[in-house]
Amino acid sequence: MADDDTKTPLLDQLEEGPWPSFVTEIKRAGTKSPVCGDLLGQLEQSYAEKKGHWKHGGIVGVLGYGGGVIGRYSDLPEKYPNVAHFHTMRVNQPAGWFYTSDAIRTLCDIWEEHGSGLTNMHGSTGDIVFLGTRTDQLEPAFKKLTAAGFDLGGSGSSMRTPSCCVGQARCEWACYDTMALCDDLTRSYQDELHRPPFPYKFKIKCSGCPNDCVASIARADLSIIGTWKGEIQQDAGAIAEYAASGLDIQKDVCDRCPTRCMTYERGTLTIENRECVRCMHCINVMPKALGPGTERGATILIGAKAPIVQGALLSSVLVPFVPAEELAETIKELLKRVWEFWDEYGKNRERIGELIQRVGLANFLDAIGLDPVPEMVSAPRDNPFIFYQTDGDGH
Amino acid sequence: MADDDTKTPLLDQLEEGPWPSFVTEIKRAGTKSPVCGDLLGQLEQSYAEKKGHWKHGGIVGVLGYGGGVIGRYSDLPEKYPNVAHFHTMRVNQPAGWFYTSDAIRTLCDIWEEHGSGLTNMHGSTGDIVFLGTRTDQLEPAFKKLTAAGFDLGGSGSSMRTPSCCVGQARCEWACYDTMALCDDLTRSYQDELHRPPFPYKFKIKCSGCPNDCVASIARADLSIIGTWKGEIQQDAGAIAEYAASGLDIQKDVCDRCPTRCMTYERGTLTIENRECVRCMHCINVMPKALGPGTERGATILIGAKAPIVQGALLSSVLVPFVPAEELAETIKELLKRVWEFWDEYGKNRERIGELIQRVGLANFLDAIGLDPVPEMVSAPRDNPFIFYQTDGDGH
Amino acid sequence: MATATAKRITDIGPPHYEKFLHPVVKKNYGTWRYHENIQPGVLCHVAESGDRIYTVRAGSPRLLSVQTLRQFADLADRYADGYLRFTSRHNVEFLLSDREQIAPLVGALAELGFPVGGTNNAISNIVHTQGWVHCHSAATDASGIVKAVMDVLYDRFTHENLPAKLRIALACCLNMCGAVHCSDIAILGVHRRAPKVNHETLPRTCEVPTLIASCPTGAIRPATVAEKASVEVVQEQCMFCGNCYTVCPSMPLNDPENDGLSIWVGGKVSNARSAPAFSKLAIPFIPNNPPRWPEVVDAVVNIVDVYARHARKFERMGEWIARIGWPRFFELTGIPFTRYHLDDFKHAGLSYARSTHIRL
Amino acid sequence: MATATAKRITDIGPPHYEKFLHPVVKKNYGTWRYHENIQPGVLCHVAESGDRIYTVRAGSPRLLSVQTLRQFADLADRYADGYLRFTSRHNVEFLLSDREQIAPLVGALAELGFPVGGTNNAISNIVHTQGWVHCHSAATDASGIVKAVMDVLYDRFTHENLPAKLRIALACCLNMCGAVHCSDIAILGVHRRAPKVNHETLPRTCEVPTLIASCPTGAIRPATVAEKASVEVVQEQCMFCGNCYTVCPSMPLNDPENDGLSIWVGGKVSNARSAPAFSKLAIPFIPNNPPRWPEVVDAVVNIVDVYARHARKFERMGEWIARIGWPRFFELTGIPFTRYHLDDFKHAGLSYARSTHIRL
Ligand code: SRM
Ligand code: SRM
Ligand code: SRM
Ligand code: SRM
Ligand code: SF4
Ligand code: SF4
Ligand code: SF4
Ligand code: SF4
Ligand code: SF4
Ligand code: SF4
Ligand code: SF4
Ligand code: SF4
Repeated sequence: MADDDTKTPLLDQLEEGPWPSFVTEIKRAGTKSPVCGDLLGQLEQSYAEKKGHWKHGGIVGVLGYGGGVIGRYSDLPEKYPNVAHFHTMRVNQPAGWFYTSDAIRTLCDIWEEHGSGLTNMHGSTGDIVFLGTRTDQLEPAFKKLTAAGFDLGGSGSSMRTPSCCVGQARCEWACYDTMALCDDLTRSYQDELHRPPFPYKFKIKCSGCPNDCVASIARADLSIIGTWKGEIQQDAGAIAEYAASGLDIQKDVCDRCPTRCMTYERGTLTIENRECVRCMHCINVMPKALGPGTERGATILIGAKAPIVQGALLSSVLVPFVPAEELAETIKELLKRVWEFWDEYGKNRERIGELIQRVGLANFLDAIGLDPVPEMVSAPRDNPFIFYQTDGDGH
Repeated sequence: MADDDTKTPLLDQLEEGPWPSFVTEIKRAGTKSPVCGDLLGQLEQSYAEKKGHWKHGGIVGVLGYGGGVIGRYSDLPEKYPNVAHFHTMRVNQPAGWFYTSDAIRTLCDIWEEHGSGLTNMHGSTGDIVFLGTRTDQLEPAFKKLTAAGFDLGGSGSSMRTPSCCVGQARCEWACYDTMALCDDLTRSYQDELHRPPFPYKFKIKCSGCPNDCVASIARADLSIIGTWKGEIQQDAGAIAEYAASGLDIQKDVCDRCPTRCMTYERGTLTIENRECVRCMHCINVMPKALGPGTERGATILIGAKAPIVQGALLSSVLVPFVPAEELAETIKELLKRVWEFWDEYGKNRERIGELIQRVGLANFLDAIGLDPVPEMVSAPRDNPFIFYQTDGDGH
Repeated sequence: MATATAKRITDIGPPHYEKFLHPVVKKNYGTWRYHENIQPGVLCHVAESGDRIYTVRAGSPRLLSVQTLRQFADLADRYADGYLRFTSRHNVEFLLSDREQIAPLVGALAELGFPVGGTNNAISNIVHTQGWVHCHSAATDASGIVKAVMDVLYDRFTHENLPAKLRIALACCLNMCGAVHCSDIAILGVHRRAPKVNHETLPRTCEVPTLIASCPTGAIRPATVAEKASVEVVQEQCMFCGNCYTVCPSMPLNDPENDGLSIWVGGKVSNARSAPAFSKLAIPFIPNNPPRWPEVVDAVVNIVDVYARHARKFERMGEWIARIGWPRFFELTGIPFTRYHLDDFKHAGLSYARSTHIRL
Repeated sequence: MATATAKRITDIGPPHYEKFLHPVVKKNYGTWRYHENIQPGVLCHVAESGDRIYTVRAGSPRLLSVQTLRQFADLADRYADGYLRFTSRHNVEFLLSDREQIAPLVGALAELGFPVGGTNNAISNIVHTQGWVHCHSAATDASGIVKAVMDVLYDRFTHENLPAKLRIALACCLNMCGAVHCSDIAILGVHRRAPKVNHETLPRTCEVPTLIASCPTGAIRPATVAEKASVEVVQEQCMFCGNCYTVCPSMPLNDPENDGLSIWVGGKVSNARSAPAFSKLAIPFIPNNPPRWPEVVDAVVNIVDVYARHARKFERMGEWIARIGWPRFFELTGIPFTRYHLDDFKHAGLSYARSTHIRL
């Protein structure tokens, strides 16, 4: 490699400024890994040409797994031989992204030995992303990982690594144990994760309350979002404290409640709980004074995805409320039926949300054995084009 | 006709009860018109069989007109010979549905002589509907009508009779002269009304303010709805009167304002007029105290229709504001371009609203020479599937 | 009136409205200042000049004989200086300059059987269509149901005691003549059986390509029957819209046992407070039961009553439901929620509940 | 570590989280009562037992070398009893039982170049994707733009001075890896030229029917080129989604002069107050200008600043815009409104303004 190629005047400009620099990270890893020099070189060329230099990935992986590795090849392999192969390994993170310092060091050692020494902590789906290695290093890296208690995540038409918010580990609002559920589901579906069985990818994310700190409603085929029944818990003393400390409860809490179901009069906060839509706002503003009700569980929603191909979708309500104790079982039972249906009717590369739209929610519910309830829709239909069934009376 | 057929035991039950009865009306007209007996007979049969007995209409009309008459034939002509033909004439109402008693009597005389003596005052589109006559009576009835200063409305693929709310004739909120505009447009488009030139029907309705008392946004291809710029007029004295008389201004006015842009504190009503969306609520509640601003005009909207075939549409904003003085001219200029475009690209039986959806609003605007403005949409696009033009730079 | 030999007059448009305006209206045109509700059905508009015009509104079956119209003309002459008008909801209005004439006029109307009301937060007249009286397309009658419903809602017409305006409309088929699709309560005639193709008449009455193109779901396919070019209907793909029948008489959908009514709620037209909105499905089907359709009447009255009891001041039907949520609407009205309430037309996915905003 | 001869282990899943939990977390699991904001980037959660756990959050470039990760591990050992975690927005968090360790840890992080912040109403880390660092599909780089933007928004990360949370995300192509489509501000890489078909390689790398089916607009048609079965793209029908390229390597869309960025605003994920919402188009196109994309940085900073000045307390970007209306958003930000802002995809009609609720 010519000396010129190792110079990165454009990228160097990204080492300036206060925010920590990914270029610096690549250079740091480069002190131990020759890969990083070529990565920088190719990236510098991309910056100069305004154009990527990666080829469409091929299928590579570890023995017996159909996913977890993203194949990647340089389109300039002569010029940057060390990144001729530059595959990533998706390593399934522990629920809630919790680690000990030792676990981190173990991961670092493995990746320093068998890969670029570069990671994403974490990928958008939630995996530990080991960024860049050669095909021949995949199997050895995998062996070390499993020996250390780690396993791969998903890719391709498989279930993907589930993820969850910090939940009950550190959050007072978690309406169910997100980490336990996420971990349980991950373990239960090892086969679906590692051996792509579906028409397309399937993602599960678990948030402990409607704040949805893992964005499950926006990017999980199955979104499990904690919520509660009954009355919001109140602590009158703490409400008074907030008021005394200058919070304008009328304006900042009541007037921002989407259903306006709260009134604050003469120091008393009254909530018309039946009209509350569990948005969390009042609780968010006064965490010391208010809390989710005591009857806790989750709403199960289905179908979120990015825009390709028919437009992005948010997940939509499938089961309005499942008590926390019954969540794992209910979800597993549901998933069995959902996947069966998807298997049979889903087209290649059709996400579950698109399939439901295509066949219609009513038919989907029929197939998975759920009754329609009004909570599933923002409003009943407004067009009169009703497929009355001829075998029923349509009442 | 057998005596039995003139007995109407089912319909007779609809002469009971306090609400005025259409059956009574048919019977009253029947004292002078043999038609009504057969109409009742056939209707009674429909009630007994739960089934209509009219055939699909044929094309009938008056000389030189392509519309204004709805052909209708009984499918039991032998049994009910007097309604073998039973066409309706659509007579264009005077703007605002105002009449003198004499005008009413004139209409009655004509229809008693040449038709069933039954009317709808009025049809859903707004016409005086002369209900039921024979083909040979159409021309004589038409002659009498025009001699009396009346003319036919539209039907088929023509412009339809425009209609308007009572407006400035009796309403304090009319932001432009709805009756003058409606009358002007009706006169200007006599040819379009009487000689179907379009791919499908085209309706115009004029409401003087956003209360939209002719439901123009729901059922006119062109909806002209009065509105204003600048500040809502206030009369502090009258506000105090309302408060004194027991109106809860905070709750009933401010808290119901959709943008919450009003505050009522210590007897002073303050409106953040820039955030006001001209919904009319506050004005509706306190007509003596508040009124539309003084800079008046209308919003022009396009495209409403019933559900057949692609689903119902409400009209959507085409021009956010046109000053009252410029309305007639602006609309005529616009219509010219809209109709040209519709003519060229509209499919058979495709309403303008459906066409705009099919070709896209941007292309439609291009074609009629309007610039896109954000008021035309509830929000900019959320999907990233943008047809960037290759001749521009897409900025 | 013109003589038979007069030149044929065309394209004159309607008479100019000005000659039909009450002098007080004409004088104060465009300068009205405010209005007051005098009593149900009676309004007073006050002009900047201080002039007042009184409006007395009476309910009408819309289908009017010339005999009745002449009676209206007489009433106008006697009490209203000869001026009257009709409203956009087919009521008749008399315009009075003399407040003293209100009571006598109301009395005279009552005597003729015409109720005064429909203003403000009363239920006004039901906008409706032709039904079996005049249309070939009807899945039900119009005037009969309207009469039966208004008989029972009579007091709601003559009293202004609802939380807000409540607009009812009826259309006898999916063509929805009238603004049925944006009503607080819409009563809609529906077919529930696919058209029965008349292979005899079809070839000479209809154009097959146009017919096939008319079907929004692509349920109509070309077919050769008895050696003639005709069509067949894929039953499972038909949602009974009737558009094929509109373009081709040989595709009738009428079916006495399966035609009937559906009920829709929560639409509105005005921009007051909330934006205009479509009505949403409440009851997918009620069989035709002439002459008084008791099941339809009960369904409407139930919805009106529940609304009247629960809605807050100024809340239209749809605004009330938005506050309490659809699940509670179904709970309070006792209406069952079915698969038919779930949209499955082209924008269906947009009606799925895509948040956790749920009342639990 | 396993020896080379050990039995092959598979399907074990991730390590169980319990062994990675700080003892205070473990003890008080599920019994947290409330939390307080100590300072930007530092939270205190209080359990029913009275125990407290302190969280120190530091910004991260997400792309981390093992060297840096080991430094984090060292910091965890020194100040946080050996425990750390990462957040759903890729920040690193240290869990402290001893309040006294906060300041030293913050200091140590600063020394290493990692800012503490991102909590509460600060701008947190930018969720982003691979870009030119690792993906073949990218219309732009990811990490570079993020770095350039965060350099300028640094103070917004370390101070909690916005009206509400403000989430920025970046995706380098329309596949939108990450929740870009529901962000307060989304930066999205876009192509603007149809794929250039590589007729050489296509026949052996791609299945033509699958390829044709992949195009949502039907822009791809079969074609025979040099006697081989290939495809052609109808230029006017292509909206550059890249789906064809995903299924077929012989359809690259990259075009240095025409690739670039678009900016979207007003989306959100949480159900707090308003329902989750998609981001809407603000700026249709900004050219790629590496290494620091100044136009993109300016555009983002402008939007953030205008929002910060005008939004009220607790108003997320989209909630603020809903209050003031889109016309005023464009006016205040000085962003031109163009034809591209008008939707023309399949539900376009539903975005047309179907009321007269207009601010004039
Ligand atoms: C690595 C990662 C981005 C990142 O930098 O974090 C990623 C990278 C790729 N994604 Fe993704 N996606 C990643 C999370 C997502 C997410 C977010 C999420 O999972 O929460 C989404 C949006 C949610 C969703 O699933 O819809 C996402 C939506 C897509 C799509 C569009 C799918 C759709 O239905 O619209 C594609 C295209 C496809 O599947 O063909 C795609 C495809 C890809 C591919 C495999 C490119 C391709 O065309 O096949 C990318 C490989 C890049 C590379 O070379 O490393 N990626 N992708 C994320 C996975 C890391 C991890 O395992 O933790
Ligand atoms: C008479 C009237 C109903 C009434 O009782 O008031 C009526 C009656 C008919 N309408 Fe209508 N429409 C009438 C107002 C409407 C309205 C309301 C309006 O104009 O404000 C609408 C909804 C608004 C709209 O235009 O979309 C309306 C939407 C339809 C449609 C559906 C059009 C669509 O695009 O969805 C059809 C079907 C068609 O055009 O093929 C239709 C067709 C018909 C036909 C001609 C039946 C047909 O299949 O061809 C009906 C003739 C009935 C008859 O025998 O008398 N009628 N029709 C109304 C006209 C009276 C008048 O001139 O004043
Ligand atoms: C006479 C009429 C106009 C005409 O040219 O014929 C009319 C006249 C008035 N309307 Fe209207 N509206 C008339 C049909 C409508 C319609 C159209 C319809 O019903 O098909 C609407 C839209 C209805 C809807 O949204 O579905 C309509 C929505 C309003 C509203 C908004 C009410 C709301 O809160 O949504 C007001 C304001 C109010 O009542 O507070 C209003 C107010 C008024 C006022 C008070 C205006 C004024 O200052 O004079 C008039 C007396 C109303 C009353 O009945 O108390 N008018 N008004 C129509 C009488 C119909 C009838 O016989 O009942
Ligand atoms: C640590 C983390 C969860 C995790 O398992 O990793 C988390 C933790 C907390 N979130 Fe979150 N949220 C986290 C990502 C999210 C996300 C997802 C995202 O940004 O992609 C969301 C949805 C964002 C959106 O709507 O676009 C999210 C929406 C919220 C909200 C709702 C804010 C709103 O008004 O819309 C709250 C409540 C609040 O802040 O008032 C909240 C509140 C909280 C609280 C206060 C909960 C608690 O009592 O502990 C936590 C500290 C927040 C803080 O930063 O001040 N968290 N939070 C995530 C930190 C990400 C980061 O590094 O910045
Ligand atoms: S989603 Fe709810 S429970 Fe989970 S971390 Fe966020 S606020 Fe806490
Ligand atoms: S959680 Fe939301 S909807 Fe419920 S009372 Fe609080 S602010 Fe209102
Ligand atoms: S639309 Fe407005 S101006 Fe016309 S009558 Fe109704 S309230 Fe008056
Ligand atoms: S007109 Fe409507 S939006 Fe404007 S101030 Fe009055 S209530 Fe508010
Ligand atoms: S709604 Fe249907 S049946 Fe009724 S009049 Fe209109 S077209 Fe005829
Ligand atoms: S009724 Fe409608 S859906 Fe059924 S065949 Fe006719 S056009 Fe098609
Ligand atoms: S957003 Fe597109 S370019 Fe970026 S990582 Fe995902 S697939 Fe690749
Ligand atoms: S980029 Fe998208 S729209 Fe264009 S040809 Fe490929 S698949 Fe079709």
